[in-house]
Amino acid sequence: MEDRMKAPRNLSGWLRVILPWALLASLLLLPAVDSNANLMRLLFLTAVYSTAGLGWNLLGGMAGQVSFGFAVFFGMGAYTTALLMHAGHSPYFGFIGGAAIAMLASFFIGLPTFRLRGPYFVIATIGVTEAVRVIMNNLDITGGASGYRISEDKPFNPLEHYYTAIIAVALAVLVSTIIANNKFGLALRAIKQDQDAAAAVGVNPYTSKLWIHAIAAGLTGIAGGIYARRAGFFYPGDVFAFQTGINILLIPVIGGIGTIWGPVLGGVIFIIVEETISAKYQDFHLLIYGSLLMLIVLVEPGGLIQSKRLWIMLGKLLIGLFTGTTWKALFGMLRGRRFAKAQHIEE
Amino acid sequence: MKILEVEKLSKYFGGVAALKDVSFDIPEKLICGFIGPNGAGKTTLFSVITGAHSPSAGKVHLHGKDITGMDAASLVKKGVARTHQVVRPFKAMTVLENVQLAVHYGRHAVTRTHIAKDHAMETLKLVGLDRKANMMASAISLGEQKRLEVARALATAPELLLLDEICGGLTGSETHAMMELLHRIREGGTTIMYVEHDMKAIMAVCDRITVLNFGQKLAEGKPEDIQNDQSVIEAYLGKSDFGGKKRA
Amino acid sequence: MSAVEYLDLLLKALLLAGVYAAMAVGMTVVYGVMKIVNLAHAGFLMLGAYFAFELFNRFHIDPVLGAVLALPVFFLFGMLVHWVLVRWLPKSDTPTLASLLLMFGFWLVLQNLAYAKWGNDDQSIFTPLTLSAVHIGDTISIPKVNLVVFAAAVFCMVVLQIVFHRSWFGRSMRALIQNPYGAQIVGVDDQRTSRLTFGLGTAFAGFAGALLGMLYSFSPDFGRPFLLRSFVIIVLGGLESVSGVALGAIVLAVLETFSTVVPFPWYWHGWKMYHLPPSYQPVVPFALLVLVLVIMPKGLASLFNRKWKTA
Amino acid sequence: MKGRLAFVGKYIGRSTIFALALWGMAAFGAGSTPAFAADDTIKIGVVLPTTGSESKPGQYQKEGIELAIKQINDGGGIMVKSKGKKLKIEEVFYDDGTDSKKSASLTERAMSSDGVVAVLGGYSTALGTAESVMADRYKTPWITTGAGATAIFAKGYQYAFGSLSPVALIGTTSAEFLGSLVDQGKLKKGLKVAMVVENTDHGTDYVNGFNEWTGKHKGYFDVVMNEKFELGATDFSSILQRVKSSHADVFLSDAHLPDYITMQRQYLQNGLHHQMISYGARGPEANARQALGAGTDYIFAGIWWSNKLPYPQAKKFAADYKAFTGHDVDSWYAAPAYDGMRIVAKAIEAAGSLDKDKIRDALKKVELTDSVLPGQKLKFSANGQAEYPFVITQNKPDNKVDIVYPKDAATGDAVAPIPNK
Repeated sequence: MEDRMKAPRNLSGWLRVILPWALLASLLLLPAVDSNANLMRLLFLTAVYSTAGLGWNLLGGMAGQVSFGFAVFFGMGAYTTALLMHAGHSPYFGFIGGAAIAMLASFFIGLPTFRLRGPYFVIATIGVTEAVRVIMNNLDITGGASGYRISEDKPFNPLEHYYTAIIAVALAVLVSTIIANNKFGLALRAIKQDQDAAAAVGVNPYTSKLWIHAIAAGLTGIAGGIYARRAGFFYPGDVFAFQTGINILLIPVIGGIGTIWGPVLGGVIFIIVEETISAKYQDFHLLIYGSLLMLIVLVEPGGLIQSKRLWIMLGKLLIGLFTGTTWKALFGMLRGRRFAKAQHIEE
Repeated sequence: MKILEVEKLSKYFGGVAALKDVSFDIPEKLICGFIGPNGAGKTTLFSVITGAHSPSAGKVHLHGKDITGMDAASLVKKGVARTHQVVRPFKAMTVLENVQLAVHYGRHAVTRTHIAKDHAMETLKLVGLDRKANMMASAISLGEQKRLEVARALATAPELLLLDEICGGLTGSETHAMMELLHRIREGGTTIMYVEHDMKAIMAVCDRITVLNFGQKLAEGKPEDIQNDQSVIEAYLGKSDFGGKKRA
Repeated sequence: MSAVEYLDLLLKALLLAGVYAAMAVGMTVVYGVMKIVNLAHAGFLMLGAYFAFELFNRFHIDPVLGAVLALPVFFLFGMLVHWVLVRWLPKSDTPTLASLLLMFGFWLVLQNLAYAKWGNDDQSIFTPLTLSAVHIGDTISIPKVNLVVFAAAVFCMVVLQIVFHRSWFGRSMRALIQNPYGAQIVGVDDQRTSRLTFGLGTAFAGFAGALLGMLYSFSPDFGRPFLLRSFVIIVLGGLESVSGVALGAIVLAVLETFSTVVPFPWYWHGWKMYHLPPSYQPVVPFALLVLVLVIMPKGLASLFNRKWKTA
Repeated sequence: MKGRLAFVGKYIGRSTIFALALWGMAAFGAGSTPAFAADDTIKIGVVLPTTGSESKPGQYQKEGIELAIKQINDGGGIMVKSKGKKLKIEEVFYDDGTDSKKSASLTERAMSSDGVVAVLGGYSTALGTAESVMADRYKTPWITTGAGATAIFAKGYQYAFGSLSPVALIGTTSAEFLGSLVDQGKLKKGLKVAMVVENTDHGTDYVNGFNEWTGKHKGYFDVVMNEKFELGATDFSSILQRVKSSHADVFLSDAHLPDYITMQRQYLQNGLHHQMISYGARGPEANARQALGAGTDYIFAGIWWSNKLPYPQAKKFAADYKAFTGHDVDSWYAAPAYDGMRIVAKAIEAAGSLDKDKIRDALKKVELTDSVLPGQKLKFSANGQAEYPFVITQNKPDNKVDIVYPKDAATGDAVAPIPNK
């Protein structure tokens, strides 16, 4: 498990800790090198989804409580941010407001269900998504099913959105790391394994779950707000859709449940799949995700980030990068006209 | 000075009485044993006191304060910890982490990680698991898991420790080590309630013994008195030869 | 609205309850025995509808008969699914992350396969019965389809009850539901029983799906609203009780039907009587769910002193 | 080799994979931007759902656009003065899978990275609205061929256009049509109307349009019920029960296809009957008729286009379409898309350059005089949305459909009131 950091003992240990952060930081400098709009867009989406995924991972991965309802928090974040901006507040205040409302919402789901044993929580999360979507569809102050539009006076600046998103991921990773490495994280892992035994050493499972749920909701709310601000328009059938909740859940599951960097990897893979495979084979994207889920559950429960195969492969690739031989090959592969062509229709 | 008082405690499952009007009290800094044939209600008694089940009737007082039906977590904060008859270590954690968690959430609620780690190590030394500190809890033997169970309970810094059949399935030497441990714990100033099938063990270690039968208190007293108590002998002869249970 | 109209609605609600019960019962038995929240249930419902649809279009088999035929077919299908996927899941007495994700993944796959096979236009089964109704007076009119569907549903529930109480399989199932460990000690083969149970659950899903297909138009993502209803129903019924399911189904159906027609007092510029806008109707099941979770988590069954284990 | 692997293993943690992937992504992102096209073609972006729940209409619209492109290219392309020669059109197609997040994202991609001079598409109001945001953001003309909600064009966008007449007009035209029936004496004045519409812009606009007309023409209708319902609802028995007890003469709804089918089915099962029924823009769809058989007879619908239109250019379009796609143009979807592409071409020619602003200005002025759409003229009004009359069709027995209004396009008489079997 990577969800706790042992004090690094040697160079390799330090690399494990520092390298990911360094590379994440380097993304902040990326625009200086290449600020092509499409790249900014993709990385923005990746960052937003990863943030939400990291949120889900706190609850689902660390405390072992599966929720299909994170769309609710995503949507709450989106709407709150929009409404606050409409009221003339700064978007960043909006994000915080979004987080707050999302946290509030999380209690409404948690309070009645966490106290009970059995499937009540997961059932409630499925129910609440549907219910909230319907209610928002009919709520006039938010424009109902017609959706809500954010209009900013100042011209659209992709870089600002990009940086906000990257910082959000960093925040989410930081929060995860802190939780994973203090007593709270330990308690959550205990609850995941044996609730009664945890209670027998003084951990209160009920409140612990409530809090982690709230924190997770908060992060997802921020993600929703950031997404909404850039999208400029959104409606309940989109941000509150069941599918949105699924996407948020897929990301950590693919990347590596209960790990810290897993959801980030998951986000990257998810967006690449969305943009290429499922764009090319739209008709099969459910199939792709469905089988991916089943495969991971049955074969790689740790997610891809813990999959030996994957990372030996990438290890090989790394040698290439070090020796500089495969840069060309790599780019040849990725700069595939394939991807561009995928969108064209051959005459 | 009494630490725990139990008044007329009763617990019914459906119509069946697992405990009927059981009353006793536990003096501080003693090891009090609870014996009785299978189904006498020993484990039920524990789970009612530690809030796993709420009693059908009766009261439990800790230092004179009512703690009846209080949940396990808050009891730990009040200084009452228990072990389970079937060990339940957190298998996906190291031995150290298992105990460290207990320190964090125990009576003293230690927050700083390194302090908690130190406390945990001391506790592990006490039970003799310090060498296995960094092994996964799933990787150690049953005997060691039983000791881990005790260490975990102990790490919450309890005033009253309820031990449920910690010798079940242990070898003679392991049992002996466990008895040593109990003495050391008591010297540490912790009161112990101890349920055990193993007569030899319990006779050897307890200062006072309470006998339960069919959910009722049958007798109470020093080990030697109990051994000669007529009603107790009868209660056991009905079931199996006195003391020989589980040893053959 | 007049009393007769209310009566008319009540009748319709009760008929609806029949299908709801058939729809939820499969989920209950699977949860009871295996503690798996079967999200693929929705997928099975959807397949059931298409099953009847195909039989009807290709071989002109009456959908009711189709529904009955669905029972054995989906029974085998369910056992296959269990053998291929479900049996690998770790055992647990509460739903695990793995089980949820696995069944959910399988649901996605089912949806996609259906999508590939039938496309996403809304199909529906049109029989002479579809549009005809039994008229009592001029206000009460009961669609014949609903009557037939109700009859079929009730019939199968009765059959299930008999299976439960008379057969060896039923007994071992009940044993597992009530006390898994005890059951295995007395020699109930839980792998085998689970397999059969999952088959049974799937069979009922397919059956109910076919019946629903007669009432509504359907597309590959047909199941979800009904999945949510099934949840509400089994929670109402106390998760593991077939009789509880029947009760839950009635409560839900009646509430759904009447929620939008019965006016209630509401303060908006002074007290007035208001209807719940029909557009809010889909919220009713969930509202009910939360209400039950807060008031009586053990389900309606907890109203009665003896807990209704499958009986 | 082994040694080197071990070396790597020793120094790079698993967690680093994510970072690599991120950079891989960067490379991919850069890579997926096609090298800027040699300017001997005009790139037009097309964003439509050809999968997901709106895939059918999306497909038809795509075909409509591609037919137009083919015809233009066969004619040698568009004369662009600034280049001094005729240029062919190159379509860059994006499938958004009926997911508004993707619609917006792909529109953005087309405008920002793929060097298109204009984007067509956006079927269904929701997806269209999501895309409309991008038009002004990237100063690129965007023409929706499938989103008719007025809300999109009420925002003062400078680069957003729509070749669909406003949805509100369906309501208005329907009211007009019923009014004309009253005037003919087929229906009596003071008709009690029950309206049950979907809770979306579409539904709202429909009701507003209807009320606007009734407001101007007093005494024709009396709206006794006006409710909204949630799309995808399964059971309408209670709401229909209330329609019943409202004792209306006319039942007007506005719904998507599945809801139309389910509601009409339960409508009939509950033995309801009204002098006229309509489901807004729905009615003649083949699925519905196959699902309900005779149950959909006499339902009237207000639609943007019908293959029954008597205009010669409409007939020619229908023929070309069949030749191009191999199937009949049995719904309205293709026509507005076809004309949408043609008017863009015309604008580019008028602009005489590939400059997006010039094209935008041209779009504001240009007028398509041989439009296949009702009224035979396509022109964008000040807010960017086209305005042309609707045709009212009515289902007749044996799967026949007739245009019954306006008179100049009518192919048959309106049956009113609906006979009660």
